[in-house]
Amino acid sequence: MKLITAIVQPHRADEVKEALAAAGIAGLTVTEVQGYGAQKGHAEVYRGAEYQVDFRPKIRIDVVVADADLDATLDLVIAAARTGRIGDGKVWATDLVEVARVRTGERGEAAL
Amino acid sequence: MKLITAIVQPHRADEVKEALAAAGIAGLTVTEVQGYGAQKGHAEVYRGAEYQVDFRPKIRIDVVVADADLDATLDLVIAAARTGRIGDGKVWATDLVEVARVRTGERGEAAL
Amino acid sequence: MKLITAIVQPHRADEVKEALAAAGIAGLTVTEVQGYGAQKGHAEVYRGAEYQVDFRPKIRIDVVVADADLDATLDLVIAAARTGRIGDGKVWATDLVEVARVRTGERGEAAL
Amino acid sequence: MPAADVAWMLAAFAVVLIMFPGLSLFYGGMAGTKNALNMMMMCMSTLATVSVVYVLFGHGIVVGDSIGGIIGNPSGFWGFLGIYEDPGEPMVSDPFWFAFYILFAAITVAIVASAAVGRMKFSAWLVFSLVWVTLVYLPLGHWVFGGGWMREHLDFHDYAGGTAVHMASGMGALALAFVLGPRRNTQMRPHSLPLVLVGVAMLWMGWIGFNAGTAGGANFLAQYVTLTTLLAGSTGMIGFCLVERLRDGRATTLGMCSGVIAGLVGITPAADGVDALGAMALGLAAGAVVAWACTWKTKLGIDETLDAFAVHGIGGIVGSLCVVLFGYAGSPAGIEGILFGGDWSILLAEIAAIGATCGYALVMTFVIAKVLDKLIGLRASDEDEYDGMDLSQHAETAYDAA
Amino acid sequence: MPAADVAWMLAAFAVVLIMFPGLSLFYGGMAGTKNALNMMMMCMSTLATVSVVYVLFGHGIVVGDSIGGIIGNPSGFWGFLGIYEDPGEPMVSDPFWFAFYILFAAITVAIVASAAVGRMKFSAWLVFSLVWVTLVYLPLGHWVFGGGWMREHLDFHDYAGGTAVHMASGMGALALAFVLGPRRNTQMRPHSLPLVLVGVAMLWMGWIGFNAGTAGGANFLAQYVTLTTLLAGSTGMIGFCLVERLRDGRATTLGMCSGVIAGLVGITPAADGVDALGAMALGLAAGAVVAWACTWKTKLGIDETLDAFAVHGIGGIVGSLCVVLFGYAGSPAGIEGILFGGDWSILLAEIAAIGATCGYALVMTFVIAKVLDKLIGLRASDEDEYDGMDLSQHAETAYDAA
Amino acid sequence: MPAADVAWMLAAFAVVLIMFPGLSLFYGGMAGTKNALNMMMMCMSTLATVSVVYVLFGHGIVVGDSIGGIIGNPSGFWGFLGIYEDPGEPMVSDPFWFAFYILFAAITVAIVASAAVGRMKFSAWLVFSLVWVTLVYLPLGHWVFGGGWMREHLDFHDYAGGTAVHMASGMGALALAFVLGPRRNTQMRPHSLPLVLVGVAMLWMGWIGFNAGTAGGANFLAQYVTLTTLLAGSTGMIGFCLVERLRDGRATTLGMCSGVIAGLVGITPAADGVDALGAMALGLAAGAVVAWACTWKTKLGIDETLDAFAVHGIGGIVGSLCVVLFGYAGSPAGIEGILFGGDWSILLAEIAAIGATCGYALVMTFVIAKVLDKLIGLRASDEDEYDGMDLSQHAETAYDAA
Ligand SMILES: Nc1ncnc2c1ncn2[C@@H]1O[C@H](COP(=O)(O)OP(=O)(O)O)[C@@H](O)[C@H]1O
Ligand SMILES: Nc1ncnc2c1ncn2[C@@H]1O[C@H](COP(=O)(O)OP(=O)(O)O)[C@@H](O)[C@H]1O
Ligand SMILES: Nc1ncnc2c1ncn2[C@@H]1O[C@H](COP(=O)(O)OP(=O)(O)O)[C@@H](O)[C@H]1O
Repeated sequence: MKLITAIVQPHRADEVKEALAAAGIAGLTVTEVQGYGAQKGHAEVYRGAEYQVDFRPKIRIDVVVADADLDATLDLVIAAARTGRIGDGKVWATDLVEVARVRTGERGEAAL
Repeated sequence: MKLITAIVQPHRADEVKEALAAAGIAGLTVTEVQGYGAQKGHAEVYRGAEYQVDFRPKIRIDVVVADADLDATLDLVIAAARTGRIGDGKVWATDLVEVARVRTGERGEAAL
Repeated sequence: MKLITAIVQPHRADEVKEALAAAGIAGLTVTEVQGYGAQKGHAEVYRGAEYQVDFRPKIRIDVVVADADLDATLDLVIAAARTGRIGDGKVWATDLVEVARVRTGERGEAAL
Repeated sequence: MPAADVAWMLAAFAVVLIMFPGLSLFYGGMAGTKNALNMMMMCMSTLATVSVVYVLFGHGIVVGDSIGGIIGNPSGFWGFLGIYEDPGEPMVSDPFWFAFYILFAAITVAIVASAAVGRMKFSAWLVFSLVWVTLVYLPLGHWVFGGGWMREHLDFHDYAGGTAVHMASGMGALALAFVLGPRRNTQMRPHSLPLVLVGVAMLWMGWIGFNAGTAGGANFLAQYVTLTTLLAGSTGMIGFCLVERLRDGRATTLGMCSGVIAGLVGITPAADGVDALGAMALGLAAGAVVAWACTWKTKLGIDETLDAFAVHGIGGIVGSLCVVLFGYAGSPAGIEGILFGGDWSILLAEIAAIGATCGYALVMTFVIAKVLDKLIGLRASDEDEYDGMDLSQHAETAYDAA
Repeated sequence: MPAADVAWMLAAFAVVLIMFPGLSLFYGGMAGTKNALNMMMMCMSTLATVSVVYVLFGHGIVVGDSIGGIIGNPSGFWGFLGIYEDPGEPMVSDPFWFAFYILFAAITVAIVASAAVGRMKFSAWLVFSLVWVTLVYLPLGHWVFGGGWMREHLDFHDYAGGTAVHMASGMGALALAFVLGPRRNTQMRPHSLPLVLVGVAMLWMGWIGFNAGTAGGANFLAQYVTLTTLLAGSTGMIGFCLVERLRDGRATTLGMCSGVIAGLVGITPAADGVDALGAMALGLAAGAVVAWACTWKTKLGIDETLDAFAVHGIGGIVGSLCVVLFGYAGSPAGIEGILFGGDWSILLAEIAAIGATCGYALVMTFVIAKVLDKLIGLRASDEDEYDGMDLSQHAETAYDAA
Repeated sequence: MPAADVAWMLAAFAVVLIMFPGLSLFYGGMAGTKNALNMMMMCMSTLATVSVVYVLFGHGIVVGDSIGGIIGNPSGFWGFLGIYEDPGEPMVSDPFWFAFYILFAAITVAIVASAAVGRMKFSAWLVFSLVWVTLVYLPLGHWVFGGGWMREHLDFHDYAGGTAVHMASGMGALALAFVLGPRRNTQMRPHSLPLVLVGVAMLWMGWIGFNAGTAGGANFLAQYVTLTTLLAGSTGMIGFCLVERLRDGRATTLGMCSGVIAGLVGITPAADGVDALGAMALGLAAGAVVAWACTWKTKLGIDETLDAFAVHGIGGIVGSLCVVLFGYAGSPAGIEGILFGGDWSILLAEIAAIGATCGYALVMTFVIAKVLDKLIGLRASDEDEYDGMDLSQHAETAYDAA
């Protein structure tokens, strides 16, 4: 199995979720993260003093898929997350040595 | 070394921590995440308008263990996290190419 | 490509970010996490009742690098994060099977 | 007892003043995290803009010598000059009344701001609010509080501003929301209900100052309306929560808070005209009807986000009709409700007053908003809206957890 | 000066009214994030339920013609009918008093709500609060404020409600918590201490209205108790924080806030009976003893979560005893404290009053809770409790960060 | 009308009291999450410490028999003994005045606390505040409010405490910040702007009590200053936001809130001396100058974190000068501004008063802070500072999301 991790714009998270659900992948885990990249941050001014906020809010989506689904899922996530503008994010995939469903203790692809 | 990532119910996180500590694994990192899965979300109603909240709060536990401890730790985490109900979560494991302790710079299993 | 994950003290996160930027690695993703380890937590007392807070706030930094940069980056992160005191944190690295830039769909090292 | 009147009116002023941050927090808590500050600034800024308008020409338009029953003489009180003579012995005097009236005008504009949440340029709001208070509130104020035609020719009842304050702002909010168009993302929940409750706290306390202050002093009327204001707020809760319970299965905090405000809006025109049982029935009715009216906007397809139309517009209408229906002849207003055998003529007068106020506010606001939209553009860019108005209009974020 | 009395009482009413959201925020801030709204709703709902009870029969039970010293005639003031005659010149009149008394009754019930945090069905709370105010507060109110036996036969001193308000609610909370049983997870911290402070802000301001309003007008007594109320609140902080510092090593914000309330509870029965130094000593004592009493519940094994028993029950007792111990003969109450050579008989009367109030509230609340538990079930399901009362009872969450 | 005066002063007291939590929340919201509680405790604790000081010897130093124009007799009102005689008919009496003065003194100290945010040991703050009120505020109070030399020999104008309250605290904050040295991490944003607004709500309402309460009763003066206080606060917003808009591109919520306070500080010494247009000009000026002055600290290299120096020190000076410049001869103070042909001599008196107050507060605070730093150490350890003062000083955290 593979773990796909996608860092995406917060306002694309719903699209990604829906695209995955449409493809039959009904489980995923989402984390609020802060991204730093080519995209610039913003400045806030408090009583004349400027605070530079370098990080932008991003959503991290972790989804475990069967090996066979890796490429299709990657394409699908990228397509759903894309706006074409800087800051769209990154996606990466790792190989998993094991997966289990806590409720039943099932292992491997059966656990997905 | 292996990295075990467990997505568990918030109210089981303490049990998992204690089970790991009892097994001599005294380090772990915890993240508040939102999970989407077989478990349904809930609806909130504000002035008659319904908002569907799909995600449920979950706790992500990341713990690095020696290769030899992988299976035992997996079993232990699963046992501690299980309530037997939908939403209990997922656990997965990846292979690590390196681990280091920041304080000392130690590498490999010595860093655990 | 490799994914380096570093759990560091919150007040060292900026140093790590700057050290990475200085080394030409301009993208990273940061998550607020809670760490449990050799470092003790703290007690809070409310109306005479003590609450033990075991977890300490930590910052998790995820950064994807080219295979060739792994060792140099690890050293650099460890150096930047180190204060020499308990609680400095852990760093680990995993192998990635794929990386993509969402905006362009580029794959592999070109996506970094 | 003029001196005692002063004592109470000063206190009333202090508590009415806190209605501004109260309203800001009530609305700000209901807004999303990214638009909360902008919402608060729109509300609070009305104190600044309306103060300036009032000192320059506003007070004249409301209470200056009437020009054909339409507006008062704008230059009547220019600069508040020459109003400072000490009457020798304590009595409620001009400097106080002028300050008090500013609060009434400004709070009306602040309610309208709720319709603009999350999508209106802050500069456009400032311009809009200046124009709106001048062309909508001030003339209406003249009609209702000054020597205008409604007061002269319609024998309607409005104790403390059900028309010029609540219906005007409710209708203004509806028209503004209509011209602005819906937010891009209307799926937003209140970002902090405790903040909403803090707002309600300040509003309810302030409402005692507003209603019992309208009595003009420390008299029987002030005490009477204190009782009815308490009871209507209390049963407003019940009315709103009951509808929620029946319709959605659960009573909510937002519902309870909205019910309090609905009850208070309802009692505003009627506080001197119903007895304790009447005030309770009125609160119940206002709460329940407003709870129902909150769902209309979806059908209308207008993103009148924070329901000023339902709460203030419909709430005000319900209250006005209740006093006609079950006014208590022994009350200070001495209105005999139709249900108790009172005269039907008052119903016509009341409906005319409601119609005139709502119609004027609705049409005029629509025109103002349309014209300003052409001239300066009311709406923030999509980008700004997405980033949130706090960041895009004020370069700020409400909270910093670090 | 009757008109001046009206002026002050109206202001007092406005600030006492804000004690309800104040208490809601004080308790809501101390609750966990998942139970904060439910806590607030339990408190705020008392204004609704008690208003209805009062208008229907409550006021009669308290001040109606006494039936054997036990209760007043419930039908005495049914519907608040016939209380609206304008006395001609301004004086504090029935409509006002009736409204004011509603606040006293409702705040008492709201304090009891704190015991139910995180585990009581909201519907059960509504029923319980209706029954509790009827069977516990109203009779006690008759005994203490009306023509009941305590007032007639016991020469005890209670300035503004140490017995019927604070001890009754403190004991009621203890008994309710006992019947409800502990929460499943008692390891919870206050979710927002700034909110707790907002609550204290409203409570302390309101307490000036409460204590100086009990003086009934703008008189010397009102000024006197303003001073003692300020001082006791201030030294209440010191007393509580000192105990914390010695016991736990640090003074805390929750401690400071609790100390203010403890001092204010303590001064409530005694505000007219101690001088400045006495008020300071009383505040110090109340703060310190309450700080200690907060730890008793653990030993008792009762999850009386937000310490109404310690703060209001024990705090009220300490205050009552202080006036007996070091009352100042030159004060408006004119009580010579035992330490200054005063008569011991007052101690017996005071202890009898404390005993009667606490005993009645404790037993009666226990019975009510037990019976209702059998009839309708008080406790939410484990599932509901785990999800949090906000979600399970109100389908809401307090905050939305998105 | 003495009784009516009592009625208003009681209400004024209640709303001034809420300025303490108001200031605590204003500053606490501006502090970082990890220092918010500590900030609040430093502010609130002044009520406790100053109450004790006042009852023991403070009131004597301010209004006791003057010893050479320097201080009043400290033992003059020891224990507030013998001040409790009821004058028979209602009038504002000693127990009330004594309580009211405690609030004035304590709020001054609370403003100074803002300079210490995030780095001062809580125990050191308590000691510092006791010494500061004794050696800085009390003598200044004697000079300005009591029978001290400034009042006797300088014909300056200060309506309600521009000197002894605002300039003294502003300068005190600057000197304390200087001695403490900068925080290790000065890059911090306000952690909750809604909390800042809640604070402003309480402060603005309280300021009506403060300024109109200084009138001493329900009289014309009280009404007059209510108008000027409203207008100056309103245009203070405009002044601050305008500077922000021009300088930084955007008006901010923190700016609006700061502008309100700047306008209110500015009007405090001048409220009885300017007319409506003057009050608006004054507010505008105070808001704008304070907005500019907020940036000075960076140049001075002093981490006077929450800008008490700019807001209260400079704001107070601007207000004092405005009344000299454009005082209105027809106002209660009857001061003819220089711009309107008034006498230049008042400018010299005013500058002398400003200079004396600021100089004394600055030097004295510096000396106190330096000496205490040597004796007990003012600053928390770096470790404590890094962990945050909430955790290190109070073993608490403001929020718990769990
Ligand atoms: N090397 C990296 N490692 C981890 N996360 C990264 C990396 N580069 C970018 N990211 C994440 O992707 C987000 C978007 O990247 P950015 O460089 O701004 O845009 P783009 O990928 O479109 O050029 C960043 O905010 C960050 O969260
Ligand atoms: N394929 C997946 N990838 C990542 N996380 C998942 C996946 N499936 C489930 N999860 C996580 O596990 C949680 C529980 O899963 P769910 O399907 O609700 O229960 P169960 O595993 O008992 O069937 C989800 O809320 C989500 O956080
Ligand atoms: N085995 C582990 N797996 C995952 N995270 C760990 C592990 N051990 C430590 N950590 C993380 O590193 C942080 C610091 O570890 P700690 O043991 O306190 O210090 P040190 O590494 O200096 O001995 C912890 O708070 C935790 O977040």
